Amino acid sequence: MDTLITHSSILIIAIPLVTAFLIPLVGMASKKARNALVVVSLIFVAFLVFALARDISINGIHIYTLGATSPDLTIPTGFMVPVRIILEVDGMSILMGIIWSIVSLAAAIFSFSHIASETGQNRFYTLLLLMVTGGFGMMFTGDLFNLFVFLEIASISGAALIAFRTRSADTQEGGFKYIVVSAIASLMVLFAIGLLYAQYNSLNIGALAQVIQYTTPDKIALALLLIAFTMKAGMVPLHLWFPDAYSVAPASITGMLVITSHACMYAAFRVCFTLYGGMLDAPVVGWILIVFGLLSMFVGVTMAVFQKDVMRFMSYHAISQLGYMWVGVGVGLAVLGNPALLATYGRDAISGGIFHILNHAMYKPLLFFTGGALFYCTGTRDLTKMGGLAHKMKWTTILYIIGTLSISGIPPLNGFSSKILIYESVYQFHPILTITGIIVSILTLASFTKAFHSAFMGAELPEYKEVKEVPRSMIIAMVILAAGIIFITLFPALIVNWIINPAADALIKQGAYINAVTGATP
Amino acid sequence: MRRVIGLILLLVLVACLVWGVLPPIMRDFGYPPSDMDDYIIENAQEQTGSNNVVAAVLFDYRGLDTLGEATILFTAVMGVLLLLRTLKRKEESS
Amino acid sequence: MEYIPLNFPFLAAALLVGVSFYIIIFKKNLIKLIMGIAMLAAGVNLFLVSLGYRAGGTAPIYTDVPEGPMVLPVPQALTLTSIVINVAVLALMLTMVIHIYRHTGSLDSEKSRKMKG
Amino acid sequence: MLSKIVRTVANQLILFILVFGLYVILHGHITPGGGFQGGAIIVSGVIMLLVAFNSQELKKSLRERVLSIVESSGALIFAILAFAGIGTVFFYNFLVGTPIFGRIPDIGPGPGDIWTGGVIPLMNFAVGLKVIAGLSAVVLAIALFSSGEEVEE
Repeated sequence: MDTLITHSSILIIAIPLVTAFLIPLVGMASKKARNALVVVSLIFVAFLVFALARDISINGIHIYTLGATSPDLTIPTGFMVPVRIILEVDGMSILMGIIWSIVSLAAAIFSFSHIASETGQNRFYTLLLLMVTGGFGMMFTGDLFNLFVFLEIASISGAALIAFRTRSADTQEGGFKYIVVSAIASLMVLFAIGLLYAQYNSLNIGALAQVIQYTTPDKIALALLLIAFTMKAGMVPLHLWFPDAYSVAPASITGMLVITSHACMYAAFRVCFTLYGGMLDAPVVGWILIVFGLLSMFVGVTMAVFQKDVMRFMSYHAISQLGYMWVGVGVGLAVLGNPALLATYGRDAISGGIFHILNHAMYKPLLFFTGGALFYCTGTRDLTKMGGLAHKMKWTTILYIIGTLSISGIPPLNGFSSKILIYESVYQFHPILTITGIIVSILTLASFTKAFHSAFMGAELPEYKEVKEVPRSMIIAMVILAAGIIFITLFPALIVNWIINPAADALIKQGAYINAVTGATP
Repeated sequence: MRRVIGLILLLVLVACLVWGVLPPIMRDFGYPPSDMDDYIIENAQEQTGSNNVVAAVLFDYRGLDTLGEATILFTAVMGVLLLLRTLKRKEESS
Repeated sequence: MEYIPLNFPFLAAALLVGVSFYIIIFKKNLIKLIMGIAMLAAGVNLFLVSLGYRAGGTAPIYTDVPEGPMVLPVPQALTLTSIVINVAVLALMLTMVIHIYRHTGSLDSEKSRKMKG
Repeated sequence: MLSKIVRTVANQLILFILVFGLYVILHGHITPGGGFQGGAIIVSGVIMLLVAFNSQELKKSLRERVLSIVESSGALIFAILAFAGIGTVFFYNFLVGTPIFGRIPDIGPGPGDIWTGGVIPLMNFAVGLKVIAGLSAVVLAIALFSSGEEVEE
């Protein structure tokens, strides 16, 4: 067991990868064996993630040096800087890992029925597992160039999966936009890595953070990195591709794409807090994140009101919800240089933002899945053509209600607990932020109620007489996510203490991250 | 109007990049800081047995990058074959 | 060639990146857009590989090498990785453009992007 | 399909391209080159065949299903070689010091020895296999797709 924990971080990345290589071979033989292989590997990965999370909560940051004589040997004997690639998993990374393992498992199970009528399923699951690999790699790596490589894996497989249904032009355009945006973003990241490497001759985040000077090329690199990651996460001035790409993908993939957006957001936080950290001109960067975050919240929700396509409607809400996280963490970043303010409300704001990531990662894929279930049953994504589906699809209706209440922050549900954490802390920074947040929340509730009304309520429409409840595997996938929501709803304090606060501390305490790399020489 | 805004942003970006790589800001070309690379050049033969230091970096020191790179190639091939699949079905059936 | 004025290779890479951004932002043809991204990749790769140059250095391969300093190996490895990645991205992009052309009969990005708003 | 001269020359030339590509792959650890470069050389030969003959003709000898299997196995070999080091650490070069590719060359400039490099030559080979199969499959699929379209209309 100890050996398993020692190697768990690389196994979490490598097991989906090897399974992905195996699937084309296994899939030729038998369909059932392939599906079983997908589920078993993802469940095993989820088990490893939880085991690793427990280990991190006890022993602190997990380090894994690839190719060295011992996993702890971050720096070669008799030398000062790390040479090899180091995986570094701290509280924040493992939080993202937990989210990703749950959502990818749910998405894989959802896909079994959702794409059952399509051709090319072997390649679909191969790409799905490769996307899982890319996501885990982005979250766990401690090396900038490696981050770029895994970012590319996640985005290329994502783009191919968006364009999965080749029969319509929309999917191809969505996929093309996604891959163009990710190619430009990742090349900007690469240029920034080059700028950093040129000055410090290092690629490790911890080693760079130790020596970084915040010179002019560093500022240019920071700008490039932030533009690239916020573009990929769909922040507002660069969000035009976001609904186009997300609305046309198969619903299970849309759920996973939301989490890759979160992974890019995580990378942006990692760059701001860990790579630049104390050297950063924190208030300026923090205010930039806050302003564009507010814009995202507002633009996203106002655009969503006019949408007729159910997936597009939810994509705009995803932009709006991502704004909350930018604002929460941005406030924390703005007061990073001031320990007193950080203690009074900064840390709470960061916790709120991170908690909202966790909540959003549960309810938004759930809502996308219900949208996919509606599409599966009715064959259309147009809300105006639907109606009266509550009579036929009871499970979907109940799950949709849970998701709606959660996203609008109705008190007992989990969306409320993270939003209240953001509102309270952000209010002390600037009241206008909280007021905007509450307005956006109300608009969200209004538009989701409207969508609920037009899809589920009303008389049964004659063209949907034949509609039945969706197949069992789709319901199981949705119930997994709903169970996550209910669990967080019942024990918010537990979650905050065990997972969220360590994650926020991991972002704030830059020194611990650096020490784990440079101080651990045996 | 969009053209003008785009042009201004573009000029700002290019100006920043050009300014950032010119000598007083950026280090001189041909004289890099090289702690990590010197270590690799000195120890590659002994630690990996490979005369080609670039191969040693690719497959040993930064092996995960190369695995990722091979994976990306695999992903792209899978993606291309996935997207071109529909017509193949048609060919088979017709 | 002991000293190269104005960091010329870096400058060339930065200008190449600028030109390719111009193409990406202002050209409407999808094939030209892809060419712009390929140029952007070329600029970034040029920048990366020129980072590793050491004045008077030889290739970092010990087989029958003359004595003297060697250029840095890591940027070369990074560039190789990045080149392969870009080949993969371009292949996928071209496939999608083929599909877009088949569906819409046009390569104009204004015409093909029907879903706005 | 191009003229007979082109086809004959291409038929002869492909052998040399294959040999050169294999040389670049197998000597990746002692001379410039490696799996990706050698694989790309061989794929350029495949593209030459594609230009000289047409895609239908080439499909008879290169089946996509086979290419897909070869690619998956190349990737698997690479991943398994990386996994094999997990007794110590993932990606540990466990063959250094063993009889298989395990010799350590003389430190400093030297003539080079083929039996060096540990897992590096094996990984080069796996990557080469993968690149050849993968890029050929892409090229062939795109060519078939576009020519199939012309045939249909």
